[in-house]
Amino acid sequence: MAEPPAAWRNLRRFTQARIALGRAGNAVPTAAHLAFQAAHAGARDAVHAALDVADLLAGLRVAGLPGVAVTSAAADRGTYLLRPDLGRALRPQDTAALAAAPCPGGFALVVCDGLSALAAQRHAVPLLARLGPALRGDGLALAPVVVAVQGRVALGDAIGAALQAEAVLVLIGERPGLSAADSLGAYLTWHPRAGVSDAERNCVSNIRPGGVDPAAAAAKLLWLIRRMRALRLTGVALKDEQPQAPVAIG
Amino acid sequence: MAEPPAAWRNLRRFTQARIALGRAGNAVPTAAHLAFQAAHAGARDAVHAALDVADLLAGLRVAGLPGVAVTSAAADRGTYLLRPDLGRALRPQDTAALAAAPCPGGFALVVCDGLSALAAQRHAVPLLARLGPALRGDGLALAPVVVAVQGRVALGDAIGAALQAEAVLVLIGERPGLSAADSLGAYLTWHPRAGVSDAERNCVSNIRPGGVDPAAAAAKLLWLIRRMRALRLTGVALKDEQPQAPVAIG
Amino acid sequence: MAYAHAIGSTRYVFADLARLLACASPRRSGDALAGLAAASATERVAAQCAMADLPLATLLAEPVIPYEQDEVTRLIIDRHDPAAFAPVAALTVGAFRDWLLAEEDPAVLAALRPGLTPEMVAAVSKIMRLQDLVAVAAKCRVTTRFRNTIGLPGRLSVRLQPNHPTDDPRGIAAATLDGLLLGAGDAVIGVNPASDSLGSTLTLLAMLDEIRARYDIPTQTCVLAHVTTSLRCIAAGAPLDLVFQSIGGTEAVNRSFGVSLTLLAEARDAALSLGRGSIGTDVMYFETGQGSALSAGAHHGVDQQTLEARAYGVARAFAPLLVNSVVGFIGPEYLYDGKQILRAGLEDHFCGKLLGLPMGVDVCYTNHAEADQDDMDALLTLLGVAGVTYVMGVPGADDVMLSYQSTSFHDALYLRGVLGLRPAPEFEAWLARMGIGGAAGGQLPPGLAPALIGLG
Amino acid sequence: MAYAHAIGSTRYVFADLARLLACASPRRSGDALAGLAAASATERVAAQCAMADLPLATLLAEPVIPYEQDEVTRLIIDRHDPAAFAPVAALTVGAFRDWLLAEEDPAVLAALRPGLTPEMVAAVSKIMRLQDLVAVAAKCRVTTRFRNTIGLPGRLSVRLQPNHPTDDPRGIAAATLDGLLLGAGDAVIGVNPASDSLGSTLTLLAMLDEIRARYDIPTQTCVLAHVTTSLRCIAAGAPLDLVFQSIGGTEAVNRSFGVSLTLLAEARDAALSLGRGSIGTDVMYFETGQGSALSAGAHHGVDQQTLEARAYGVARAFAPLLVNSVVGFIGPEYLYDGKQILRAGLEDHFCGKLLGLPMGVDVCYTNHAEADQDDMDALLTLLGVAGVTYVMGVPGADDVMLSYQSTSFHDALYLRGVLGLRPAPEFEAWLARMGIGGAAGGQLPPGLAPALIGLG
Ligand code: B12
Ligand code: B12
Repeated sequence: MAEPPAAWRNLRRFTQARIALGRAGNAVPTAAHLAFQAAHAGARDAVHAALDVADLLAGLRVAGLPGVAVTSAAADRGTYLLRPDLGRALRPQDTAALAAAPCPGGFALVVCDGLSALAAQRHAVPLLARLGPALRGDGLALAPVVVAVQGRVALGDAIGAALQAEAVLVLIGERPGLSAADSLGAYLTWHPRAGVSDAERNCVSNIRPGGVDPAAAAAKLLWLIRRMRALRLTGVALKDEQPQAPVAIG
Repeated sequence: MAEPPAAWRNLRRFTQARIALGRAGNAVPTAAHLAFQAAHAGARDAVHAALDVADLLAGLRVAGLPGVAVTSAAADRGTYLLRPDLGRALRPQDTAALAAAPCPGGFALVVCDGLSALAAQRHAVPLLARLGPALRGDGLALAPVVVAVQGRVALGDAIGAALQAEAVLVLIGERPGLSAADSLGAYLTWHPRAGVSDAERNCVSNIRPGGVDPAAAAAKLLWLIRRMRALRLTGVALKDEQPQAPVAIG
Repeated sequence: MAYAHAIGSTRYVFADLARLLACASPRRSGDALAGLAAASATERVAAQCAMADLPLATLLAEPVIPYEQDEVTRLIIDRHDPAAFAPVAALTVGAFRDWLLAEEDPAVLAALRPGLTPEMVAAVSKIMRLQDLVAVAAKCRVTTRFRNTIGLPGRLSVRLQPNHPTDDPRGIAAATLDGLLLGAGDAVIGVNPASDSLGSTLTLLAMLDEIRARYDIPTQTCVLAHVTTSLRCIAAGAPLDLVFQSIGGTEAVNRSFGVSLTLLAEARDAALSLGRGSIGTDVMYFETGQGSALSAGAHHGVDQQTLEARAYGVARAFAPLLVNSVVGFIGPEYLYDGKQILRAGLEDHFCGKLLGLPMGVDVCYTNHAEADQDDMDALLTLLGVAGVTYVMGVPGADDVMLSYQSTSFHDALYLRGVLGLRPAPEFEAWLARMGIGGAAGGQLPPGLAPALIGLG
Repeated sequence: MAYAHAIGSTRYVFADLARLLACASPRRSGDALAGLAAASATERVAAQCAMADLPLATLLAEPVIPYEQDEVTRLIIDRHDPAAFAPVAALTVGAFRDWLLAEEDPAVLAALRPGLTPEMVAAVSKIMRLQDLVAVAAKCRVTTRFRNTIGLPGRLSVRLQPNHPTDDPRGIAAATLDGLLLGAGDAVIGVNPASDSLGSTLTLLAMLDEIRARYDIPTQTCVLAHVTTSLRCIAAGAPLDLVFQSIGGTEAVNRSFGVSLTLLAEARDAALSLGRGSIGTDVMYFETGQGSALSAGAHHGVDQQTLEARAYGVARAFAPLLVNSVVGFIGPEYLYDGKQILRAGLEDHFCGKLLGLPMGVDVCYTNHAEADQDDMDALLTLLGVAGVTYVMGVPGADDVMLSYQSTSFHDALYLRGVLGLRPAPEFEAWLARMGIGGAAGGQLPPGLAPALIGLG
């Protein structure tokens, strides 16, 4: 059977996953196989797309969030992919520039291309346009948003430390997948400094249309940030207990 | 059994091939496996060794054979390995230089690094020191030996044509192997010109100690060259019928 | 102590055991990133030769990370069983390779396990060719049980991985049904939650248990949340079969994952207290992968493959139902391309099996690595020949939440097909009972009606 | 005619069928050298999509090299059997892939052969993953006979390749005995002569026949000289079992090898006239390999894999006992690294098998290519799963005359071991009779005493 029965195909409406593909012997039929190949070629290109920093800064400005741009110590994409250590480090001139205008005890926001410039380009502004005002409403001092290229999650530690911020939120492009090349991750770190481990951060992932939409992500992050400030920590000891609408199944 | 019985091991005296290795299960025992790996690393290095052209020219001079140097159109080793078309072509300046001092109806000799500069370096002079005088004795006009780097077999066609030679002999380094990295091949081509096919050449291969020694190779080539001149062709129609000492076995 | 070996006229010296192990490792980007890799092919062979001459016992006597500094080292050394080690105690690493290749009795290999340390199996793997890794692993039998029997000879199990970008229960249920209809799910039905939310984890646990119960599937379910979240769920009375956790090969990398040996033991006790396994009590599920320690700055100058074997040293202390290396998942900075992923996958499987673990492999790659489906087909087939315990089953090979490519349900069918492998026996009987795999017709088997799990 | 396919907003156009075939080919250095390769991964996928939509019959109707210009094209078209083609005549290339994967009866696949052209099998291979190439090839059964039966299900034969740099008969005899003691030689005992000398070829033919007779081995021998040399040897009354020849997929590349269809037919008749086969009359042995036509400037703008399939079109006209692709032998300018060699080896095996040939593969690499033993282990294992008819057996994997690395006698034992494959039945019985493969002890089997073949 190349095509599965209708009751099987109908399952497709519940998920974007590649289900109900049918079979050619044990294999996936030709059309599905080639669609996969095309998606792979596209996802590989997405890894190499560059962030339009000026455009992003303009968008932030419109949302009432001033920003500054930095580059990690990884000079180009090839280096970035093989040298996470460099993607976690600021260039000396950027450290100096940030340290020159600190925001002691404030809250640092970072937008970073990571592995998908597309994700940062598309979803960072809508998210921050919601989250920024809410945080200000909570009385937090927001440092200018740092837009970073060729960065890893831990670049936020260096940025937060240079800014003397109390905490840092890094919005970073997640690895492009076949079905979504623009997924954004958000990493929250209390007391950013050199040597923070991933156990000391919290993460909200899959921020994109079809995933967690920017509004929901902003709400989730606001909940987490409030709890962080109450507990004065992030990481495994801070559990996401935001109440959720129960979903019935069965 | 790691070690095979003595009667088996004794077979080793008949060949340098990796026989009587013993067994570890179905696999080759560790020592033999690692010896193989070391040989592989060595052979890979040999591919990239460079020909000492000056030294080779000096050796030829001592043997009474003047020489000139040329380079194929392949600029470096990386290009050479991927672009056989360039390895078969002369640079324009080299074509011009050769054409400026032709040897019409004469016999062209080419020494070429091919895939093993070591082979050309070691065995070309001993071979030509024997073959050259013999050919002169047969009344052939020898063009200056062309020492070529980054060359393929068919580079001889371009050289022979530029020199207007009746025939060309190319001595060229064969691909380095694990057990010998200095094996020389000799390719004989009547009426060299663009577009000669390999069916129109003859070959003597495995010239090296442990293979065909340079003296035997020179004798074989002399026989082939004489027959070539009688038939006015090379290739599949010219069979090596040089009488050989019968080898008894069984 | 320093080690040396000459090749030709060059003498290569390796400052200590860690350096020797690293230089003997086949080439990979992570060791280069760490500054630990051999500088040339010849130096690598020299290290392998020196390694071959090394007494196996030295790897026990000289820990690559000091006993005082690292609880993983202490675990390895404290649990080492000299009696079990006796048959090979006098061998060098090279002779151990020959011994492993020659030994034909799986029981002899199994008896050796408590006598082997992770460093020993890592060392011998470094002087093995792919075919050696396959041939020896194929002789190792490891069987585990919870609600079915995993790892019997001639069997291949599949983890059904029905992830969804918002953890939507219906989306996950739909993907689960798809997998079941394609014969997957006997290793575990295991969801990676997109969110770390406690509420959502509880929802998923309940939903998966309901699917299992409604369809009466002899298998186990798992939500791959952090172990501390699983502990909270157990405390909340959730129907939790297996405790999942990512682990690594040093105390420090585990700390960066927010775990410790004590925490893992606590979690295992909590899961055991639920008594949910019908035919067995193997309640832990671990994932590992080369490179994680380096990424966390927790590698102590030890190469990533040796550390990976040490992660198996951690795993085996907790009698896991399932362990797998996520080999191509972590990224090209550790395993650059298809070739490096292939080699590492077979090393990981070999090391895990030799230490006695129920090893699966996540045959996979990310879109920033130099790899493609052909590379996966090669690794998958080789692992099948090597007797891999289970592989992943992801709809169409595309994980829409984790954004990487793993093996599909179809891939597992391919492997079962070409090698004549069968699912776990209890699951196989269930598939037959449900009418899955027979003549398909235009209908779904009634026992698997979508409406039964709320997908009306 | 032009072909096109859009991906996203870009429409990719392919000027003609040859261009489409080339762009649909997985990446390899030879097609890049020829200027025929797709410029990007996306263009390649577009070509594969256009290829999938192409009616299979178009590949018959539009020859990639004109009928008038090329005798190989004429051979292919003149011998095409429309009745055999009928079951798939209405399919597109994409549907043909699905059909091949779904069909379970080897007899149906076999009946199709006269209806398939090399271009059709090349086209479908280009849209297949490695696992498809393995799964379909594994369903193809091709059996041939001379003095034993080659290609039965569950069997793996080995060409014993005992080359020597000076063609020294004792060296060759020693390597032959080594191979026999390790279970190799059922495909053929075949020597590549270092020299083209007629005298030496006659000596080797006599010597090999004598070994075979003295040890009473149910196999065939061969000296892989040029076909014109073999014809001279037959005329001289030499004991010649098989005629060998390298062949390619165009008239022009064959001319550059000094051969033609007429010459091959003449050689086959000459070999048949000797009547030396005891149980069969398959007297030809062919070798092929991607890239040879391009190297000879004889490729007509057609990609190397399609031309390779056309070489099989040549081979099958002469009922060969053995055919093999020397896949990694020709060099990195055609297949750059282990990945390209692996893919090409499985393509070649698949295409040959589908066309009905007794396909072996020389699993090999040269030292100027980016490949190593691990790559060979991967290809070898995959080919074993795909049901390869035979592989090479070279002492210690190192050919001391041809200077490249192929599979060793041990490698073949590995493959037989892990996959439970056995030698050709007549040879298997002989091995048992001789006491090879049993408990080794400290002695050689008396029936294989070296003195019997002059190695006292
Ligand atoms: C690669 C990866 C891993 C790798 C890390 C590789 C490495 N370099 O060390 C491994 C396999 C080790 C891993 C482990 C875990 N991971 Co993880 N991981 C990912 C993944 C697929 C990609 C990360 C990435 O590319 N980031 C972007 C790049 C550009 O930046 P980077 O600096 O290289 O990335 C760093 C962080 O991503 C960090 N990291 C990785 N996982 C996690 C998880 C958490 C909670 C945090 C805070 C950080 C973190 O590791 C990287 C190196 O420092 C993401 C999902 C995704 N598509 O993004 C999941 C993801 C982030 N991981 C997740 C989880 C749950 C875990 C675990 C907690 C699982 C467990 N039960 O043990 C562990 C432990 C994490 C920890 N505390 O370190 C979840 C987080 C869910 C959530 N909302 O909190 C995600 C979203 C996937 C999922 N849904 O299952 N992970
Ligand atoms: C690669 C190779 C091939 C490849 C050619 C690849 C290509 N690029 O097209 C293939 C597999 C097609 C091949 C075919 C044959 N080969 Co061949 N081949 C070799 C090998 C291993 C390496 C060549 C090399 O690296 N040369 C050096 C590089 C730097 O230069 P190149 O310009 O790239 O090389 C060219 C020539 O070598 C030429 N070539 C290849 N084989 C032959 C054979 C003859 C007789 C001639 C004149 C030229 C020739 O092909 C290359 C491209 O043009 C050699 C052995 C060796 N170790 O050298 C045997 C070798 C040269 N071949 C040999 C033979 C016998 C043949 C065949 C005649 C076998 C047959 N019965 O059909 C055929 C037909 C050759 C022909 N007329 O074209 C013999 C020659 C024996 C002799 N003394 O005459 C050798 C020595 C190996 C052997 N002992 O069996 N071969």
